[in-house]
Amino acid sequence: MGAGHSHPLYLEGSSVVHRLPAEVKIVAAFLTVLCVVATPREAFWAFGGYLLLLAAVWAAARIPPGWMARRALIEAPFVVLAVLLPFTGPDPRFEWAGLSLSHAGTLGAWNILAKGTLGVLTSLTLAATTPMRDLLLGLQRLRVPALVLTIATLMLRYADVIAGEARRMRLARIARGHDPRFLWQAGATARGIGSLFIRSYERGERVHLAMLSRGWTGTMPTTGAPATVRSQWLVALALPLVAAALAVTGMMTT
Amino acid sequence: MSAHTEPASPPAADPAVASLDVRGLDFAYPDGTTALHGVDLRIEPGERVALLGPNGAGKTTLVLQLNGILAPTGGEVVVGGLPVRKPHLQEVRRRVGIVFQDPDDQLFMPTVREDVAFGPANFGVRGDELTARVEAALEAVGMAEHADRSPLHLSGGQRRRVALATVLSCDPEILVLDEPSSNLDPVARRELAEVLLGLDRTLLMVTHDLPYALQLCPRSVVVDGGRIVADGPTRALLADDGMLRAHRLELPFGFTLA
Amino acid sequence: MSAHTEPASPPAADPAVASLDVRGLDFAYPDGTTALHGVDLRIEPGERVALLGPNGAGKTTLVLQLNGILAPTGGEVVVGGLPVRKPHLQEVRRRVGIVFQDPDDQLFMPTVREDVAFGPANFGVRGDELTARVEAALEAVGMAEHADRSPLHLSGGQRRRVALATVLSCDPEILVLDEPSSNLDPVARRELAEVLLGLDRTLLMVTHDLPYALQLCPRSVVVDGGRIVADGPTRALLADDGMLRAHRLELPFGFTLA
Amino acid sequence: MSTTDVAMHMSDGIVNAPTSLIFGVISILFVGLAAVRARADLDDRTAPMAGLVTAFVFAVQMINFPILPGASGHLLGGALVAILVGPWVGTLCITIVLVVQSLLFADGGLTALGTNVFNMAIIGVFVGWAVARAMRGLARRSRRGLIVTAFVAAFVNTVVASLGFVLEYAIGGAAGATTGTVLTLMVGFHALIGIGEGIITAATVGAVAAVRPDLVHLLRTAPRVAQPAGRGPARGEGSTA
Ligand SMILES: Nc1ncnc2c1ncn2[C@@H]1O[C@H](COP(=O)(O)OP(=O)(O)OP(=O)(O)O)[C@@H](O)[C@H]1O
Ligand SMILES: Nc1ncnc2c1ncn2[C@@H]1O[C@H](COP(=O)(O)OP(=O)(O)OP(=O)(O)O)[C@@H](O)[C@H]1O
Ligand SMILES: [Mg+2]
Ligand SMILES: [Mg+2]
Repeated sequence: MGAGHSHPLYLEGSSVVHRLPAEVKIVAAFLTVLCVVATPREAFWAFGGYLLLLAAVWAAARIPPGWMARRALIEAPFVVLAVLLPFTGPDPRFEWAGLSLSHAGTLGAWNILAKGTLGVLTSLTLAATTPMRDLLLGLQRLRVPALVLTIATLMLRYADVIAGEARRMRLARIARGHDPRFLWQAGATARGIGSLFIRSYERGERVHLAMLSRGWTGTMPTTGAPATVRSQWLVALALPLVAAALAVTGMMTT
Repeated sequence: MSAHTEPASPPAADPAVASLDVRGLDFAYPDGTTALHGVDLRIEPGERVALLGPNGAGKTTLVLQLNGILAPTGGEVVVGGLPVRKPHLQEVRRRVGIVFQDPDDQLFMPTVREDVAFGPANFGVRGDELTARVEAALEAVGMAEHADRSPLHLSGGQRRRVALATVLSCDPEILVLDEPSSNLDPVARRELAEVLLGLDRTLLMVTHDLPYALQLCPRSVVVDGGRIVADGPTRALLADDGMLRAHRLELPFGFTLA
Repeated sequence: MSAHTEPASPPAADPAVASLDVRGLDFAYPDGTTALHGVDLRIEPGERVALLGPNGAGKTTLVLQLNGILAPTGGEVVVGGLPVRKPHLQEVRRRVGIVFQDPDDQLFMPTVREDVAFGPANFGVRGDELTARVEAALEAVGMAEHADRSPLHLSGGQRRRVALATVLSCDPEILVLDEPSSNLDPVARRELAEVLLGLDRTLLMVTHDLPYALQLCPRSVVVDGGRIVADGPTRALLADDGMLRAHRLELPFGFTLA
Repeated sequence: MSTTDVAMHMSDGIVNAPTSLIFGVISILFVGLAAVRARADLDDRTAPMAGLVTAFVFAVQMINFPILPGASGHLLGGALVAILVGPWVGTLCITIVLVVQSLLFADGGLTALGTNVFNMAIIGVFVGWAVARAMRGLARRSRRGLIVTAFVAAFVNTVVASLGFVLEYAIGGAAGATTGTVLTLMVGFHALIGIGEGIITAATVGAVAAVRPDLVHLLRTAPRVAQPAGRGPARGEGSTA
């Protein structure tokens, strides 16, 4: 991941969604997922509605649905609980493909998978349209304490330092005949992680001192991002509004 | 090269005050290695001085004291009359620009341009002047065409050049360079020499390239074992075979002191 | 220097087989920068070749292909008859020892001694022979007295020397050095030249120090823009002013081609 | 990931909306308190350490270690940060990791952020710290003592943090499994994860203590003396006016 620039899930673009301020998108995404979670699990059609809603956002953001689907497959949390629920859930049970499944357990599994997947898709949409730098600015505007932001800024910077040092250590090893498979032995991995920490720390400290040498005082020079206007809030909050309508209808019909 | 178009911050130094005054400086690393023993060094405004000496002599350690990155265990450093201590650090760092021995310690922004702009932006330069300074610094090291690349994805010599540009753009009164010519190709090395000769700034340069020291610095200081063992006109020092040999210095193959 | 007492693994090369054979090599970095375009290079066993060229020419990129650290996007590299590809990588890495441009890419063990022992130990050297090799390698670069320190806490030139030792101790058939003399003090630079001249190994050395290339390598290859633009006897190339100028090369201040 | 990730990043939909909101509020209040208390532990010079620890936990969480065939876990980091930077700063570090993972890596649901922060950044860090504090005498005696302390603290922190999950599930579980089943499952898995967590924590803390004991918060005696080493720039006035 490039410090402050982008991250692996970011999809370069200049659509309406990309241009919305990060704090607006965070709030909209959070409220939308909250509606999804609040929807009764038996309201099957409502979940289809959420999917359509997200698909509309992808169209606006020019995110190919295939891209979304691939990421969702990798990122989706196939929580062990969800896989086991149909077998371990309470009676009554029903037969399906030769398996005896719990009715409540299967509904529970559907609940987790549907809501979990919609949650992942929403987060992915946010991630795909928001570079790291904007995210930090968004958090700052959401009144996150300055100390937390300083740590977060440094963390993003140091993520590169750690990746760089890890790359150097790997290079150093394999060039002199080390067989990387051995790395997967617990002890060696653990020792490697320990020295990676020290190396990264010391490099990070030098980089930090170099920043101080060039007059850094703890905050990045302001980039002069434009302030958020009310119309942007209105555009973004349309999403959770529709979601809320779906959730309320779901609650009333089941 | 002057990294900005107008000479906005000329040294304006009082000639009676040394540009850099190191007094009885001692330093030991936390693991116990004593790297400096009572170093005394006075550099006048506008002087260009080469810092020579074998590997492990203490050159880098000395350099890192000059803007308070390392704090002395004894003695003190005074920059243009200002002791290098807590309340003055920000001002000292504005005055003293250091190019580190390892460019990877220096570069950290996502693009070359942002990295070069970082220093002057911190010191309050904004808008067009900032842009002009960044352009000029990148031009001076021949990296203008790479301005929008990530410093992580450059060759060794290209990273060295960007590291130089990040400090040139700050336009400090005192420029301290730790082996600036290593990894540079021969023409870049000469161009750097021309840039440095064109600057009207106090210059302290660590180097292992004795002809380069002769070319750029009228005065040289030799460090060995954490002490200053010689200080004088560069040409005279380079002609002193016994001294050179005693401190692992020698003129390179094929070089003749004209 | 031979880093071990007995010549345990002499090159034993078939003279008909090139030590290093690079054929139509193309390479582009993941960000799209094309760094090599159809490079062809054949080096015979025992030859000493200098790799010259401006910053960003592709020298380091070429070097990193020689033991499979970077994989070509087109063409191939053959080491002593063995293509640099998956099943042969371990053997290729035993034969080709690379000293990286940045010592921090080379050093990672808690002490200097362990770092120098790491390579030969991986290649199966044990017990007294291992100790002897480590001692000899550290002796050759003048770092024996620092054997028990952490490589993280050394000076720049000291780290460069240890990086050299970590590869000398592997005693590879082909030694590839990326700017080995940078950061070294003048005497260490000469001593390194003597060590390298004493080795009976194929040598490929990247350098920006043209006199050093002349001193060590009878043959030179000039790379620019990812292509080989000249290949011939070093002395002849260094006398070719037009070619040098076209590729940002020039003889340093005060050097006369005797 | 083809293997099942059982480590504790809860996704959306495991607990119901009111429970998510309640734990969200609790977490926000607690993290706010941590931000106030952390100021005492953090100056311009230790801020980089906090940033690095955060980035490190973040990076190491990308490495999954196998527990059972088809199931893997990863570092939670509670004890690690508590030992290296203290509990208040540590809470902030883990919270930041969770927030960034949730917002930019779609790892851990947005509405589950409150419960995740509660389990890992609050329970995890403070339980790890409590164990480490209790064993501080041993930790200060020798390096081996410190390593044992780190291992035990990490193990306990993992298992107890998983009980947080069980608690939330008991309050507002939205799936059809009994609390008993969830308890057995979670505690069983996390006892195994705890071993991996313990090894990584012990190795990291051990490596740091070997080279830079000044960086280990647990070993620090009252007012901190700046004593960094490191190859290049090291100790000195890092802070600016
Ligand atoms: N990791 C990387 N990602 C992308 N591009 C790179 C990367 N490393 C190098 N390059 C680019 O590839 C080209 C060749 O770089 P290389 O490092 O091989 O040059 P070099 O000849 O070794 O130069 P130097 O003398 O400065 O070390 C340059 O244009 C450089 O910017
Ligand atoms: N971080 C460190 N911790 C402990 N000792 C160190 C550290 N850095 C350097 N030293 C030691 O301090 C002494 C001086 O090192 P310094 O880096 O100042 O040398 P130098 O003159 O710059 O050498 P070079 O020409 O090799 O760069 C050396 O003996 C070195 O081993
Ligand atoms: Mg040095
Ligand atoms: Mg190179």
